[in-house]
Amino acid sequence: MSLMKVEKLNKSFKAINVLKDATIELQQGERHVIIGPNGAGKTTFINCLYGTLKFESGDVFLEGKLIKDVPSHERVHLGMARTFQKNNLFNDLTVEENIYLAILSEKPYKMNFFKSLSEYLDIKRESKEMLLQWEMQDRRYVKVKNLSYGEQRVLEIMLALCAKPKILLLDEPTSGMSPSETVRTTELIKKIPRSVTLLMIEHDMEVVFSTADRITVLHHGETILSGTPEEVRGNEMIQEIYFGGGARNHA
Amino acid sequence: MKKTVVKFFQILAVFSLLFLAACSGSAIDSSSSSGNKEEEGDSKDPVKLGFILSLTGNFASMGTPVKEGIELFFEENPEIDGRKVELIFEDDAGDPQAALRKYEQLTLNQGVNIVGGGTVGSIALALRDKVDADKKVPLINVVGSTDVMSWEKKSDYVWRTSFSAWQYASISGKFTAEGVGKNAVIIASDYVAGHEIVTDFIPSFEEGGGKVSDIVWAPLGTSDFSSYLTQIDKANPEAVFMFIPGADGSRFIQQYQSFGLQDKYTLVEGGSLLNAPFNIKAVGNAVVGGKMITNYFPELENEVNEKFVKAYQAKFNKIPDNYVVNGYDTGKLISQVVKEAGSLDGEKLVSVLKKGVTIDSPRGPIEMDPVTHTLIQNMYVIEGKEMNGEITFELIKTYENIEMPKENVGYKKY
Amino acid sequence: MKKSIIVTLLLAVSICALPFVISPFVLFMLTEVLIMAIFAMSLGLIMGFGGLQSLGHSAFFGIGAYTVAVLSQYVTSIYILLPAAIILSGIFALLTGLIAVRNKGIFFLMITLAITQMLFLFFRQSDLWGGADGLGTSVKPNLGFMELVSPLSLFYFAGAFFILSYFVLRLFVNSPLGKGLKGVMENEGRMIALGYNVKKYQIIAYVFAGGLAGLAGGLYIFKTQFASPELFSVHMATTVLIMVFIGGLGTLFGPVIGAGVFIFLQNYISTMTDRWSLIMGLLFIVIVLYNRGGILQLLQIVGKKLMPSKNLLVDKKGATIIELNESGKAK
Amino acid sequence: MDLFIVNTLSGLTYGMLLFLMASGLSIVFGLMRIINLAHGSFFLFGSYVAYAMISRGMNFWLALLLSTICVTVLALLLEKFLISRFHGNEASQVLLTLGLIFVIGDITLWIWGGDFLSIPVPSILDFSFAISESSFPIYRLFVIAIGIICAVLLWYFETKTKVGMIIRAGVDDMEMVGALGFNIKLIFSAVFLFGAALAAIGGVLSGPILGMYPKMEFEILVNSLVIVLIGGLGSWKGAFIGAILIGIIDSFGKIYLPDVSVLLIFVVMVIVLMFKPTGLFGRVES
Repeated sequence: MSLMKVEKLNKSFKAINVLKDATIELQQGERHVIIGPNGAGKTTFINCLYGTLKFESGDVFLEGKLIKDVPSHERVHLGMARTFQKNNLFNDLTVEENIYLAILSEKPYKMNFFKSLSEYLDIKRESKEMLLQWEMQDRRYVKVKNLSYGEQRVLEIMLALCAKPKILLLDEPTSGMSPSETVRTTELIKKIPRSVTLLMIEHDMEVVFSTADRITVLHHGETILSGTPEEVRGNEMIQEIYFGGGARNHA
Repeated sequence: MKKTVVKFFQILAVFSLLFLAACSGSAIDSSSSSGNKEEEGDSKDPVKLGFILSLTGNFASMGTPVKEGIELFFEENPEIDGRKVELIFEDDAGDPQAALRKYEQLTLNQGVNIVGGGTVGSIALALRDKVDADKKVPLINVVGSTDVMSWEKKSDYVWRTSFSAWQYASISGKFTAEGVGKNAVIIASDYVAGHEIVTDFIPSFEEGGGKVSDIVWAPLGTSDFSSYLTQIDKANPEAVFMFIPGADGSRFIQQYQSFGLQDKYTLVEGGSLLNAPFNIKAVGNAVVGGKMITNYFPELENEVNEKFVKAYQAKFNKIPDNYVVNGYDTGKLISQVVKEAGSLDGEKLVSVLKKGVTIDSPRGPIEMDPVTHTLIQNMYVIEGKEMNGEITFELIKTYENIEMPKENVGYKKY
Repeated sequence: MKKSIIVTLLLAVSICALPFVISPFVLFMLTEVLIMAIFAMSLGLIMGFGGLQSLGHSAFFGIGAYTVAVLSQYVTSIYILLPAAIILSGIFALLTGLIAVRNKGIFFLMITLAITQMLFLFFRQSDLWGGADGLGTSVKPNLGFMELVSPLSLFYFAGAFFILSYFVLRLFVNSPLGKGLKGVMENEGRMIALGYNVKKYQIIAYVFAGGLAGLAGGLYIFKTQFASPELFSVHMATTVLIMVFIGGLGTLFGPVIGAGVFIFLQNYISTMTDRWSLIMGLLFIVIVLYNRGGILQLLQIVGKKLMPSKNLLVDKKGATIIELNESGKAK
Repeated sequence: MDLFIVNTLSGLTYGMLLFLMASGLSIVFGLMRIINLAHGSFFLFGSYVAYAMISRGMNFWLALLLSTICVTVLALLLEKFLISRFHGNEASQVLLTLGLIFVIGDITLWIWGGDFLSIPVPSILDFSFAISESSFPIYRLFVIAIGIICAVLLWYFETKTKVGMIIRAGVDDMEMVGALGFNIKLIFSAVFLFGAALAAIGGVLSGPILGMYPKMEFEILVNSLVIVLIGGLGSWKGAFIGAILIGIIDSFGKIYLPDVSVLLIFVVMVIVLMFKPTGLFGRVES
């Protein structure tokens, strides 16, 4: 059984149909990348999957369960997590406090208000592991707004991973990064264990083809093709509408 | 975190020590010393008078004239029986909580001998409770009109130089039945003072053979009275009795005119609203033909008043209203009581008041009733007239020496 | 927890020592400061830690006050009166919070303002409980074994509740819930994405603050023994707002300093001149223009100059201090 | 029947006065994301200035014009030197404009004292007409007419003129308008001044009906905030509908539900907000 299945999703803003019967299926552990020109509706697609946006019709299944009416904030507890295209962090808090908040979300005591957070040792331990794993240990007391852009992008992913998701939605993890940062981040993404299924939006074709198991092409709100990198590369129609016409814009 | 907090406390401690150094004395051992001073009763001690008035905020138009009256009196009489008079005015901005704070400041910090104040009913009651609990200094209530202060809530330490709701409303009822018409509509502000006036109005109006065909309650702060005016128009009465204090009342009278009711039904006003010169200026000829019941109006003919109006005009370049007179008489009363008591001790001052004090007021001779703690005074019915573009008032009837009932008369509450 | 206890003990000692050095009137004023400090802290909690700007916090203060004033006609024990004040204002906070918290920022401010104004009009017009004339009571704090009558005992009574409130609030803001609340203030969208039910956090904080403000209102009645509709007024809500801003937003102790400074300023300036409200308005503007961090931050800067310390930058929770250094560098 | 007509007209009069105040408040917020709590002070200040001129013998219409200009200048100064500094900082805006309420309010108290004042009805409008047995002052009809004219002008301005379209686009996306090369600062200032001018006109027009006294700005402010909440922030249409609704409810509530009439507008507000948290015409923030 597939881990996640999205069927015939339709979404419109005012009169414009942004998503038309968008459909996708994710297998356990796979790295699935969505590509498509600007304005194809990729971020909207992710927002719909995550419940950030409501949509008109279509179904979203997670492990065979229909989840389209589950509020966004509860999807984390079902095993979903996401990052944002634009950095969406707690800028006035330190790196460590950011991580704390992400880990805390899954803890049973997160609504406790008569005991200091610093007395919960498990959260300290887990945050340390996280920081070590992502090589941010020495930056933990720095406020997020004082981090470099690349570091902030990395922190985006770290926050999403703190919830120990089964499925992680990455919205352009390398957008705006310098080439060296992109390389580093790609390496880190590859290190994410296979127990986590990845659904990623990405423009950088090098990143796409070096990480993807499967690729879905979204064009004018329609999922026109889903297949292995080779299949996508070989498809003439894709060459035409994506690599042919749009490649220059996304280089 | 700890370091910052600790450091912060060090700074705080320095600051507070500096501050406290300025405030001498300690709360723990001074309680006994404050009592001594008064008991010695050196007859030449200055008199310290503290007044808590609404000098800003919604009721500034009532508090300020009281202050002017007090100032005027003590300018004319800077000494009482050889004692220097020290006036302290505090502003409560119309808030009883602020008034209570100012009361503590005046008694604890300034050590005043007599407190005056209570521009609004709630403040008068709040101060009354406090003064009655403390039983240290007498309170002269300058405006508050609620009846219970003469009856259930009477306190040896609380006396008023204004008037009571009963004095106004029962005379209004009597006059309306005698002089205007037997069929009346009442419009009153929907709050405690309004209900009290109506409660006192109806029995005396009915006693005179009158019948109330409708009572309209307008919420405080009503800006548009047109709905009520149509309602009054429907009832088609002979008289309209209104009690709407403050800005609302001025609005009402204006709208009463602009909706054409002024010429149809006689307005009887029982809130001493219109004889205030500024209100007349605001509402203009809308008051013409209206009847008002008041304990004072500037055109009153007696010697004291002529002198008083002249002196007030010279000092403030305005015509006095009855709030000024309340303030002026407060000064006169205090001066007389201190003179007779020969002491500043609260208890002795009260015992003089309890014997009954008569003073010559611009509103005619008045007497402090030792039973009800309210003045026995004349009530005047006046009518607005327009002469050469000027609005004046003409006395049409005098009810002499109106005395509060000694106990709660137990009217049906409205 | 340990830190909280130490700080709380320090506070307790200073409060116990104060009456030995001050005059009766200052004692009277300080009692008011302590009560208003509780009120200001409760607003400081939702504003500085929850990001909810309220111009209607006086609603809870007033409800607490009226609860005690009305119930004191039947019972005198503080073990009934004060919990009743807390619970009733908490319930009101829950009901209004469910409507108000659905909107953010300025919307929230406007709704809270409207709700408070509604209560003010209701209590002013009502026939119940004295209406516009207010409701006097003769209640004194009855602890069961003794009744507190003297101003000194009232001061300690208020002081005890102040310390208790401060301690509970410290726990609250450092707890998992408090940290989550701060996260909601910083970035609501991300908190949702992380799996937090942000409205729940805001409502809990709002109810908590409402209950605390109700406690302050209840205590206020023990001091003034008079409840009046003015307790609900926009003016009251503005007053407490300015206390929070004077002291400094985002700190727990800031509102306390703000309450102290404001009450003394108000009292002395309004004695000297009738133009207090003009001065207060200018004070608002000056605070906005020159000193966004409030007095507490100012004191910290002064403190740092007086007693320099090496490891301030490492101080991981001293958020304001680190920020200051950075902005200092930037200049 | 005449009762019904008189009440409807009264409600509309009051509603139109509030509309003049609330529309400015709403547009300024919609475009600039600035909540100007001192907007009520513009209203009151306008009527006080007009009073000062008229009581010295000036013509009503000239005073209306001059006091509107006066308030606009005041608004210009405040916008330029204070308010424009705090774009995007809600807490500071709230505190700043609250401070302005106190400052302006106390200055008016200082100058004009605490008494109730009112502006006489201009003599050409100082008569009533009859509705069967009741009569209705013509001045109030005039106020209703002015309110409707302002609404029509706003509608024309918004939909038919270029500047109006820029502003409409600005409400949706300010950055875009800036990117298209328009001077955002100028547009902001212009809209702010326009809102202040509307409030001032409302203030002067209300002078003969509502009069003025200290702290009135709070009442006006709360009522217009309720209107804005009901109508939706940023929409003058919402303000128009909301104002009419509040005016009518106020006027009929006094007759049919006298005991709760003061609470009625708040009840309506709560009901609207329960079903539409952003108000009737409010934009849904994404």
